[in-house]
Amino acid sequence: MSPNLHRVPDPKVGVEVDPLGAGLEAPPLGAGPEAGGDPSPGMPVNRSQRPLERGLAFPGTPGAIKPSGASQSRYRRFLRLFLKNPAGLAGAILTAIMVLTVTLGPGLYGVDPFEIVSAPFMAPDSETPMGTDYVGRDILAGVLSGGRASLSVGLFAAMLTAVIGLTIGSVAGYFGGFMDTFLMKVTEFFQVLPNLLFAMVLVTIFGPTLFMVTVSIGLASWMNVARLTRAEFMRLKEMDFVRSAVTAGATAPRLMLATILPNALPPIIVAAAFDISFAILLEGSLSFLGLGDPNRMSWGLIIGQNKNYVLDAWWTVVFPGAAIFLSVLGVCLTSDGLNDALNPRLE
Amino acid sequence: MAVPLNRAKAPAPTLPPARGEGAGGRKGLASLAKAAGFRLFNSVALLLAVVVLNFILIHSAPGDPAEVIAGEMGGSTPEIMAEIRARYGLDQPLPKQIFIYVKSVASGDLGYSYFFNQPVSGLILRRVPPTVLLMVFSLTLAALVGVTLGVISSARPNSPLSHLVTAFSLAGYASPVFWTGLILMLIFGRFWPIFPINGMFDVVGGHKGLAYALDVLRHMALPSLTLILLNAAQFSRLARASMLENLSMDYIRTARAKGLSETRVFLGHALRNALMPIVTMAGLQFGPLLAGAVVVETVFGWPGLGRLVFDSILRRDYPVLLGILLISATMVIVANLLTDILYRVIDPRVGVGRGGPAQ
Amino acid sequence: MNAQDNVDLLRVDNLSVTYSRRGSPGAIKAVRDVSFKVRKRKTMGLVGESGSGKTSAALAVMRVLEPASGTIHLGDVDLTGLAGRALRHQRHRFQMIFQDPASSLNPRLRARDILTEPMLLCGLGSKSQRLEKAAELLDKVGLPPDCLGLYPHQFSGGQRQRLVIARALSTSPELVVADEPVSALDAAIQAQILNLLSDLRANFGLTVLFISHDLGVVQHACHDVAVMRRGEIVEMASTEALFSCPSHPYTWALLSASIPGGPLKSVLKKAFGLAPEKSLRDKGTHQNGAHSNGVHYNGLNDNGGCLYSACPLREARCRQESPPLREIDPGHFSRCHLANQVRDLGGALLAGASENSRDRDQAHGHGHSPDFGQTFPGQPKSPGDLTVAA
Amino acid sequence: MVLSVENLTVVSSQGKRTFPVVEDLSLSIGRGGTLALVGESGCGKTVSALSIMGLLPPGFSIASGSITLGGEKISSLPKSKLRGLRGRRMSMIFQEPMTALNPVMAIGKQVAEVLKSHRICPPGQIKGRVVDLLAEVGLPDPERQYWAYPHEFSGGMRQRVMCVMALAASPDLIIADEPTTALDATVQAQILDLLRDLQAKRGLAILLITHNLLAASLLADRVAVLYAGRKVEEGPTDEVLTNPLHPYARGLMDSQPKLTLGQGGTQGMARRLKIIAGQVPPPSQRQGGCHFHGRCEASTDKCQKEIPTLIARSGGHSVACFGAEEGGKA
Repeated sequence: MSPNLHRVPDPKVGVEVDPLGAGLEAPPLGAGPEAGGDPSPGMPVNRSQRPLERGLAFPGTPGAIKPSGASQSRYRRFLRLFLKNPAGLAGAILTAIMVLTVTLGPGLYGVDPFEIVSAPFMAPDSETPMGTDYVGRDILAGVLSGGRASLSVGLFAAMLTAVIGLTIGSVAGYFGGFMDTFLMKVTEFFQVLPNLLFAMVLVTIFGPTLFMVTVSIGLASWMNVARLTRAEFMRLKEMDFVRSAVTAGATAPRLMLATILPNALPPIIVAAAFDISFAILLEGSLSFLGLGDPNRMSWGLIIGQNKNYVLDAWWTVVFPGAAIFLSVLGVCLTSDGLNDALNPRLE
Repeated sequence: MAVPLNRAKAPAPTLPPARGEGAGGRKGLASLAKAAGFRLFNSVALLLAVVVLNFILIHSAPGDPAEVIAGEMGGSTPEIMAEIRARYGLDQPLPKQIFIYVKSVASGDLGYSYFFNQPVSGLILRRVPPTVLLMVFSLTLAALVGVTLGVISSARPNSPLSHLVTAFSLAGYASPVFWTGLILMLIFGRFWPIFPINGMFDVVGGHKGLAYALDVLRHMALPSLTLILLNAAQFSRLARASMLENLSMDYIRTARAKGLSETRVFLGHALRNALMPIVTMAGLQFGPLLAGAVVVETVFGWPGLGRLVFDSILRRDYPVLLGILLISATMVIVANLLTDILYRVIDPRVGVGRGGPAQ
Repeated sequence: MNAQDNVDLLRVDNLSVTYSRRGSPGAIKAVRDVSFKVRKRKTMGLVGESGSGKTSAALAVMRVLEPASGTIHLGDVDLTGLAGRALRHQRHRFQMIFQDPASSLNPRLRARDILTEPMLLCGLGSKSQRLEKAAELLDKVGLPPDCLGLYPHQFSGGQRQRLVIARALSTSPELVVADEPVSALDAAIQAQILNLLSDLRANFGLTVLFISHDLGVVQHACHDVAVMRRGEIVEMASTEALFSCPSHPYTWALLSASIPGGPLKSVLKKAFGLAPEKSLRDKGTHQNGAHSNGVHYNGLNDNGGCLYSACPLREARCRQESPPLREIDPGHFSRCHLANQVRDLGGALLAGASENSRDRDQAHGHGHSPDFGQTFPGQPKSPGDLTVAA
Repeated sequence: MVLSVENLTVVSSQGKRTFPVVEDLSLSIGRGGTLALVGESGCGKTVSALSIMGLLPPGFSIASGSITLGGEKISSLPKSKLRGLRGRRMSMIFQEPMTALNPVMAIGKQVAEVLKSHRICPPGQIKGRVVDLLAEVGLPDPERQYWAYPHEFSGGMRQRVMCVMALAASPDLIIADEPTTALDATVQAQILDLLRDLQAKRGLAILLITHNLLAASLLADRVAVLYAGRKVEEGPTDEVLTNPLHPYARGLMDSQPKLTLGQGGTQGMARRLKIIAGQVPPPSQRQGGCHFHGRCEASTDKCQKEIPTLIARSGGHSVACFGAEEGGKA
């Protein structure tokens, strides 16, 4: 209960109405509800034409207390809460750094990741800050331009999981019954397939293009968001404010999108953020196993190519791996921060 | 189900017959069998669905299915192509083909790998034991280590240990499996060579019995350590959250009001309730763990399914790839079945009709 | 009472609501063949303990739950037949007030949108008209107009309930269904909201279906009362008739549990008191409403007899034949084979208890009991009327 | 005297600022006596109970005052010693029966725990003793109930199990925090009867925390009314409930609809309830002087500045209000 300003009404004014006075069966003054009159019930009427009964002039009841707090916008509140949490802040900064290095890096550094720069397995030195790989390509260039593939796949795959998960979860959670059982069986089926293996099969069969990698990862990891959305929709569907929207005449789409979804979003956003980090890891594994897009440099690809020389050329593995680690860590911390800032005050 | 009310001429509502100690006994074996039966049917249906998916994948691949099945060896010898067409009945109408395919898979024939030129099922089944050994060993250890860390850190939520555990769980989750593997290989390969970094046993040693087991264990150290780091992180994260949630429940306050010692409250009450979501996660975690194992095997040359997957990708050997997908799906289904029944044993509230944690 | 007043606004006939619980086969009968009428501009109370089906009946009337059978007439419109647009077209005529102020307001909407949403959905008036009416509604329920921009979590429990009431009135409905509107509030706030409800009812000419588990509140707020148990109406009458002399053992049991200690209570407890619960709570029950106490039946094993198995006056006839809802006095219905005996026995006990309490007043010399009606004393020593609210 | 609390003040610290939640509370309960602590939610009655049991949630602490149980000053005992008393010398029953029991442990074992941890009787006899206790509170077929789980019980029966747990080590004091609020009227009457019988049989002292005046009138022989953390009135139950002296107590009694049986029952319809305007100020909003002055119709400047002290009136009936003192209202 938020502490509220205790504006005290003048005790004299608050004296209760004389018991035998207006409280009794006084006939309603002015336009009663039926005076407004309705065209015959069956006939559909254009929505905006219907008159709005203004009800009666009638003194407000005593005991008016002003609720507290200025009417801040939700975004300022969200920012305030998010910035207060150190983990979330650190995550946001880390992610921002990674995104900036990946987008601006290749341009600034200017070396083509596929171009042979010098002898293979050159240790990191002033010339090549991260050394060279087994054919002599510059690792730093690879890391910088490799990130573009990894992060974009991570983002778009997560968006795909969110779309699929939200649709299936909301439909199953809201409609229940047969629809729910059927969709949950489908979800359970996808959950049985180990996600990496399923993605590998898809990529192998349909070709390792960046698009196909994204779609495969998306198809292999939407189940968590689906389960979470279903649970949230089933919980919120029973709450009074949704029933009140039903009694006010809301249609199913409006209920799902305007009433339930906004309140179901917080945990889903956190799960979707986690899916980004999950997708980056999955993309790393795929390209590590040689299933990435061959003509696009990717972090996993560099490690995959140099994995047999790790003992004598540690830098070929450590730096690209560190890039994956930092970006995934950044996204995880941000989603933790989101979790605290977004949790609704509904409980 | 404790109160059998829905049978037609139900006797007066009876409680479970009084029995001795042991939570399991109390559930009544009939109800457990019924639950297992229901879940078994569900699992078989899932398996069938995976087989059909495989079929669809083969037929939706670009190009002629026979090409696809032959993989890299495709088109080289007309006899192979003819043999494939005959074996899979590719010239028959689609529903007939599905029937043939399902029948052959059901009879254990997953097709023939032309690259390894031996039947796929034999090829795969030989590689399953090492993977299962690696996974079960790693999952158990990860669960033990992870849950212990999570529980300890929930005792004093904002102590340095607790922050350490949170950091470890985040780092464990964020580091890609292959990277951790390679880093461990680097550390134990270069600076502290006490563990072998490749293969499953000393080719030259030829030990017997216990020595052989020990040798395998030494070889398994690094791969399982990689998997443990990843999964212990997730277990500790969930254990800590579940414990904290349970510690704030009303029945903990009741336990304290009864004058029980803090450890009794912590282990006797909070932990028992906190374990349930952890069991659920262990079941659901089996799939991703298998995926992790595949990658780790590739890094450490562990002769399990992982290596087979890696080779079959290079050779585009679809029958083997799809066979592995089917077998690993089977392993996940079995794991889910076990955790589901374990879940019913622990939680007396779960009725018969309702499915286990997956529902 | 002009002619217009004894017209029924809401007529519910043979309403049944069933829940199917995943896991346990068979449907739980939450509401069993319930029929009642609500007179225009009057308040009808549905009173009963948790699991009695009173909330399910209310939700069925509001068409939030689909009834298994039965018809609901609002004025001359049969609501059960309507669906989709036709039903939404009638929605503005009947609205609902919910029990728990914490969960009945959308936390993502400001007060302004909460109040205008019903009008928008029912297609009433233009945007500016809706905003004007929203400010007007706030004033009517005693909230300052400048809190239109605030979110629900910035209001206190009592203020939120006022907002819920304002929202229910936004489409100027004829019927308001109030499901335990004051149960989640503290005593002082409860009184404020009860007064507000009765003012609004009088001034807006509203017809109210009032759901509660508290007999004191129902007696205060309602013109007619129906007592519900296990999905059935066991007794229905005007408030005056019911509280002057109930004619169903369960109503007497409820009353005896809701009055303070004293000679009448002990006498009534002996005659009608409930035996403590015997059987275990069955897992197949549907459990909601203000109190989360379990119920001992699951609507499956209907062996035909009267459902009130713990009734102290239970006879063989009660076990075999399920009693119909009979009119034993004009306007006074009871679902008990022995309704007349119950009424006479209760009346005698009441008369007996009031005799000796009046003698005791004279003996003590400070005739404290108020002149109208006989309020039964608390502790034997001092007879003043005692506050009673479960 | 089983329990005596003198000038107890409990403060809650949110961030840097601390607010008094319970201010200068004194109460005492003799053997076999029952005191009801009555007040609206947020007036500090549950916090007082938890401070007696030593179960104050984090952020709350006893600032001053003393709590004595059976002659021993327990408010200054170290945590481990205090724990030994809980369940053994004093025990507590909670409000929400649905969540107060461990859902995955048989109820018999949850009761046996009390006997085991306080070593009341040798392990062999524990099960038998629990079964007797279950029978004593009226649970049918106790032998089999020992192995049943909480989800198989109704709310009323779970509250009986809570009573068994509270009684197992035969304590001198039972604190019941809203024991019947979550129950229906009929079940509530049964639980209150059960508590009264157990008290008579075992000479227990009961501290009943409730906002429900009916429960107080049925069980308690003395009532203390709390408002915003302070005791404003105390006295014998029927004295306080029939003619309360403090304006808040009187407002509370008048504002509740009275159930009247017999003829003339419907005048309730016309009569509006007499209300107390405004709301209870939360701890962080409480100014000086009497906390009720904002809502009191007879508040004077004195009320705003000074804190009224508790003055004993006739028959052990005391009140803390300047108005009541001068006006001497009957």
